[in-house]
Amino acid sequence: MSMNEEKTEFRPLIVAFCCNWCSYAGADLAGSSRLSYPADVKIIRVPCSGRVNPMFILRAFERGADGVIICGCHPGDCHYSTGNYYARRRMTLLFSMLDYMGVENGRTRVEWCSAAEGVKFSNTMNEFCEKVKSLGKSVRLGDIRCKD
Amino acid sequence: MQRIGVFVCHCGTNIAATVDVKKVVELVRFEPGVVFADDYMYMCSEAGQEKIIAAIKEHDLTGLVICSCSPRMHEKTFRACAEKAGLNPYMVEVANIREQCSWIHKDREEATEKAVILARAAIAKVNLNTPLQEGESPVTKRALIIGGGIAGIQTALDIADAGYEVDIVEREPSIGGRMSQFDKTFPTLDCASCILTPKMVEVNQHPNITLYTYSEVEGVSGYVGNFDVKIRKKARSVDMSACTGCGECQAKCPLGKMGKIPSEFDRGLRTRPAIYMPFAQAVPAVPVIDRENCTYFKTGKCGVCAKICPSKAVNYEQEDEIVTVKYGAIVVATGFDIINLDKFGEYAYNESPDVITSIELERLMNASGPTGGHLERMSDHKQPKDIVFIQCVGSRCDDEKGKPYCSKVCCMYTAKHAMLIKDHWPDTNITVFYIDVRTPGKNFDEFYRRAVEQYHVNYVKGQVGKVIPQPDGSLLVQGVDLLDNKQIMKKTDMVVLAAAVEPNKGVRKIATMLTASIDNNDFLTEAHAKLRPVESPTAGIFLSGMAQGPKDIPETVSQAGAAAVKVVGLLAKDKLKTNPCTAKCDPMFCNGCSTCANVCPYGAITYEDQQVRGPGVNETRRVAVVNNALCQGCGACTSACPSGAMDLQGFSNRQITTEVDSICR
Amino acid sequence: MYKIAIKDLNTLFSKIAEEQELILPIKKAGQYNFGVYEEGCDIDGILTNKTVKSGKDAFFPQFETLYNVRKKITPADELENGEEAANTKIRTKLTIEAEALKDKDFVIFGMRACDVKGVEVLDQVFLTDPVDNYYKARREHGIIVALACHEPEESCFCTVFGIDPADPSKSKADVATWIVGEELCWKPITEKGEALTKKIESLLASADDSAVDAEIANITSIMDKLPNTKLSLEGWGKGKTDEKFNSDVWQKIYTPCLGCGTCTFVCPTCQCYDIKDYTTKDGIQRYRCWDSCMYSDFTLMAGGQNRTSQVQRFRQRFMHKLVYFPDRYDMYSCVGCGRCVDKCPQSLNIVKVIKAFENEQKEAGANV
Amino acid sequence: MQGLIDRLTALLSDGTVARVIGWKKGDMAYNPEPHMFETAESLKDFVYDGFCGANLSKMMIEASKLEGKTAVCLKPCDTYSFNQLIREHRVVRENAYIIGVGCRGKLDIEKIKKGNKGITSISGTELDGSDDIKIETIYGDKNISYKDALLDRCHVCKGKDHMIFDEVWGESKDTADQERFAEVEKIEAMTPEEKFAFFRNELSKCIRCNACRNVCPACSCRKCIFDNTKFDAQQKANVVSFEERMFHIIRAFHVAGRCTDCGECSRVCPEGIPLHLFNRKFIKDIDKFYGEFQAGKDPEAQSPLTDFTFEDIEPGERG
Repeated sequence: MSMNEEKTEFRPLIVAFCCNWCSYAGADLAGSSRLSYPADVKIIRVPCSGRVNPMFILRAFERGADGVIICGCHPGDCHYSTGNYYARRRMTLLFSMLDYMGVENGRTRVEWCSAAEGVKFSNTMNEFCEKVKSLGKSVRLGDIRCKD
Repeated sequence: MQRIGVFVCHCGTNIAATVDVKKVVELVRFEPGVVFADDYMYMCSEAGQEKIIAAIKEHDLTGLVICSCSPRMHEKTFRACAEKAGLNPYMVEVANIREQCSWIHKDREEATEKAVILARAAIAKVNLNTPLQEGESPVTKRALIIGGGIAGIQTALDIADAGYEVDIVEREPSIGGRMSQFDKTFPTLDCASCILTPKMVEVNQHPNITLYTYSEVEGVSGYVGNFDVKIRKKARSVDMSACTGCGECQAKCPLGKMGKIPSEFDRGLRTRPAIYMPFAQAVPAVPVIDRENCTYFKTGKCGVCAKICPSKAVNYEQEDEIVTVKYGAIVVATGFDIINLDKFGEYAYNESPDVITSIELERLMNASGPTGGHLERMSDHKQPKDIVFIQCVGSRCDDEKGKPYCSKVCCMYTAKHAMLIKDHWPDTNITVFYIDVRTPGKNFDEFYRRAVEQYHVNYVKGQVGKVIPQPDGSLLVQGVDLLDNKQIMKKTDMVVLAAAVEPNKGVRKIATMLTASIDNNDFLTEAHAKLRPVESPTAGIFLSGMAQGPKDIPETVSQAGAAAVKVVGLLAKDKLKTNPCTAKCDPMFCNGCSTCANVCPYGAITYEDQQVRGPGVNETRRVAVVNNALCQGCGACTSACPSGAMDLQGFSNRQITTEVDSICR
Repeated sequence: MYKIAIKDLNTLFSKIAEEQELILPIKKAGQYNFGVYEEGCDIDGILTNKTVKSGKDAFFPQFETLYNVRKKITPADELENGEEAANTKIRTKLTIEAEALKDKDFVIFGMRACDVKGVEVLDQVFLTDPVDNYYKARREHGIIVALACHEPEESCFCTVFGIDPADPSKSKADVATWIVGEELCWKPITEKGEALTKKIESLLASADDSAVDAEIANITSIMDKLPNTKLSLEGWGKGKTDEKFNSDVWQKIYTPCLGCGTCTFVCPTCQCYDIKDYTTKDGIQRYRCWDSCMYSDFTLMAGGQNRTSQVQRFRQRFMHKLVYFPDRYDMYSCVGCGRCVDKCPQSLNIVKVIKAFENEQKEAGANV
Repeated sequence: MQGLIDRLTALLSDGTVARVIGWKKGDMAYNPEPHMFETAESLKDFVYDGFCGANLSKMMIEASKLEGKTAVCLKPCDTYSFNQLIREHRVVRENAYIIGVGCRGKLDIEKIKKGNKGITSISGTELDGSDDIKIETIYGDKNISYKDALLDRCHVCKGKDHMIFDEVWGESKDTADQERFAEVEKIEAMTPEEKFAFFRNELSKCIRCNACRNVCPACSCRKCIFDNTKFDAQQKANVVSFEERMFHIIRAFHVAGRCTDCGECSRVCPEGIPLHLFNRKFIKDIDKFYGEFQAGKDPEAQSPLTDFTFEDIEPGERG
């Protein structure tokens, strides 16, 4: 693709919540191993995936994000022992509700990624960006009402 | 409004290569709250920190944003630097524009734009930061070592010598671990038990060290400085105080003569009685009854050992005992074992008794081993004239059955084996099939060259495709010689496999108990590969020996010493600074519904009736109260709380919301 | 007086909608609400059913952007020489862009006499000094086509406040319409009504004024049969603050009130709003939105909300409708549309309040 | 009904209770209002018929703080909510004297009003009333069957036994005749476009009046997150279309695992939005993913969202 075509092409805005102990360290490892994933992903550090409140996810979509991904330690490896178990249940219910309301379920994702899985982290981010890009701008979560 | 200073680091070219640092400074200068913005080549350097301290004083800044490498790397540095300038360390935020921006993206414009966004998010967060004071928690002056191999022993001795109480929990009936099974050690050819046994005795006699052998860790709770560990002391069926270690019971046990129970210590090369000590120099020198195989426990008959025991030490009714002990620090020294070779059918390990692993060879060559030190083929007990060593069995293996990593020690111990055999029986013909001979240590390469030049060990660069037991009892080895680029078909008397190492079974269970991070190969992950190799990211948990990764005995001992010093450094403190980013409940909004207490992994939340006063409110309410000493700041309670009453200091709801807002702006 | 067959209403609506925006009740997801006319929207039953919310939205919408503040940073190279690049004051420019006022005419069809009176009540507030420009622009461009109530409901009691549902021409509407058999009679009242009628004259047939008399009489007779139209406002209105404020009736009847905003948001005359900010890409968007005096954080100030308990808020709502507003504008602020009677989740409403005070009066009278 | 009134009058006059929470006769046939009776004499206005649909357990939050015991009339489906409030320490069990009133399903006035304007009186709605009810309006009279006018929630009634009570008055009838998750499954079967259109259509009516939140016994925060500054998520207006959906999703989320499916939210919505479809979807998911759970049935049971098992399914799979 030529450069200017690159410009007009749709760039998804993706918010990633990474848990400080595993996935944030995994992201750092992906960086130090000079792997690459699109610049559209912006990472917010949280103490644990259990800290991610559904309010943050819906807030991100409200403010224009096209995809939200939550990364945490593998179940059983959580630094706080049970944080990701609760997160897993919360996200399962939340994603099921978003799917129930007709929102494309490719826009949300949970990925368990340990501090040693730099490669997995960058692959996940590449995959997720591709998926969200194919879904296009997040409109459904933006205007479920037909008012103005 | 805050007065925020933003410092953007070049990090040499690490950041500056793909991020236009000047432009970032230019764009963040006008974010709300920012009064000063600057950049510098190395923010974490002495000069960089001086610049920060000067700016804090000159512009009397109330908040700092450092755009540099990962906060996991230098957040402590920049917080300490802020503290020096009199600014509360928790008013500092780090934007990760290296590992998560400049190193990841190639396009300069994209990387710069993302760096600005990450900086903006950090600035928005600092705007809402509040000064936090670190709390204090007491330190139990006692350490726990899980695993009694050379790593555990050395760590325990170093800590005990520093004057602190240490407990070792060892799963086997005796300490000593893998090393007690070795014959000689490289590169000095010291006899393994000669250098290990004195240390084992020293551990047993050291006033500060308590041994829990034939015991396992059942549960761990609490946090750095205040661990509560439940230890299960499995019943030995022998009263340790009474037993003199005379060994009568071992000799008279009927099952010993019948030779049915394979001895784990001798890797199954010989058998042992039901009541046994794993090896002669076992510490503690007290036998254990193997309840699975002992006739008395299976059918209620026999009982010979109880009858003949001179000091009446045998006690069949002994029960498992669980003790709970408080510790300040825990060291994981769970060691390693050889991988299971069932999936490596090509080497016929399970078909022919003459195909053995290197550790079995250690037992054969050991004077106290099954053959009393005579090297024999297990099939016809003849001395082998021709031996083939195969390297990297299961190591550096890219498919599922093996391990992707190099086990680091096999090249050296194979060279050792070759030299020792050549030394005792010079006419033995030895061939070693290798991919690369790795000798990365002091006197290692000289040691290996002696084996080649002085002892004429035949090293063949190439792998072995198949080992086929022949009808005449010999073994046909099909390999390839890459240097001469030709097939090799070689008959030999014995094949020794240098099998890959892997962490001991059960280490994952222990890691889960300790909430220590662990990688896919079950090696424990260190806090930082280069800067903190002996600490787990979980505070108060330390790593020693093979549990952290493949290494030889010299490295294990040095790592054990390092872990010991870290533990001593921790136990030396009377008070530990606790993480102030803990949860806090706002009584005005709390419903007292106990949802948060149900999800708190540390039991840090209790309930009180408090008098709540506010506009239109004046009543006593059942309100949650967080015990800051127990709370580790995971935040599970904050997202379980519907009304937002429970909030996490340092990562509050509004802070994360404002980060989301500024990213999506 | 003109008329048109009810079955041709759709053509009338699309003709009106050609030139300007047409707002009328639309049936959507099983409810009647005012909405902008589009081809094919469901208008079955809109002439005889009460909408959930009144037509107030057309003039005083639930959400309305007031203005946007934008922050611009002059790029470094465009600085005049000598201006110091790091000085934030020079480099940042704030611009305020007010939201454009309503500049195009629109027609609102289907408002009943009570809703039109509601608009009149709002006029007292928004058009008296200081005038609310946003409201004024909408009010001037709005052409109200009022409809006589063909089937008043048991919750209606507009006659109590002197409103004649049968003859909207008495109200401030621009056009009055009646349902007479299969036809809709159309009578323009104001110039705006005349102008609108001119535009759509081609569709209308002429009719004489007496055609609607039967319908007016019919509606008036129905109103007498309704349960609540006999309410007396004795004891309410101008100057009754002292008498009512400290009565303990409020304490007796308020308990079921949930403090939700239903009664205020369906009411055609509620005019309270809150002003809030919404951070946008490069600044803030200041907007106003309806607020409910029943909410706990209504008029929340630094020291909290001055009406801290629900009984105070409950009293405030009805006192404002029946005492405070008449004190100031000499006009009741309730128009008897009955929407709060229908929609209150706990079946508490202004009629029950008036009756409760009436009973209190009787009992006090009885044992004095 | 007179039996109930006599019983309540006795309880009040002999001092076992200090007040009674029940329903007071409305000024029309179909609008009794929840009321706190404090004198035996005021009980003459007490009424209990087909229109007493309100779930009175939420009023007990404030009432159980007052001096002395409070008698409260709870229908079988209300008692689940009461159990839930006990579990969350919001009501004091000792201060409550629960009368489990019988229930043969409650009437939906919106269904009755469809096509029946100007109602002057409705008869036959008492607990032991007839199977069809007589509606008199100024435009003529009509008879409709009790069953057709039932609230949606009564068609998926959770059973006729009271989960908690001190005494029971009157017979109850299990009026369930529809599969509980039929509506949810119908939506789940739709294509994403249809699902989106359905919810967009329904939610575009929302006027953000908070009636659903303020009536819900599970939504009992002292200060709702949308009213306080804790989360910077204050929303009063349907400013941006997303805001009410976030309100409804978050409200359903906050009561997930605690919602007893009492149907009050759909009953009180002025715009008739089927809000129970959100909560019932979470209930269906919880049952499917984490095992059968009925909030309020067993006060000791751990709520699914504050529990976990190692084998829970991953958020990606729909199970």
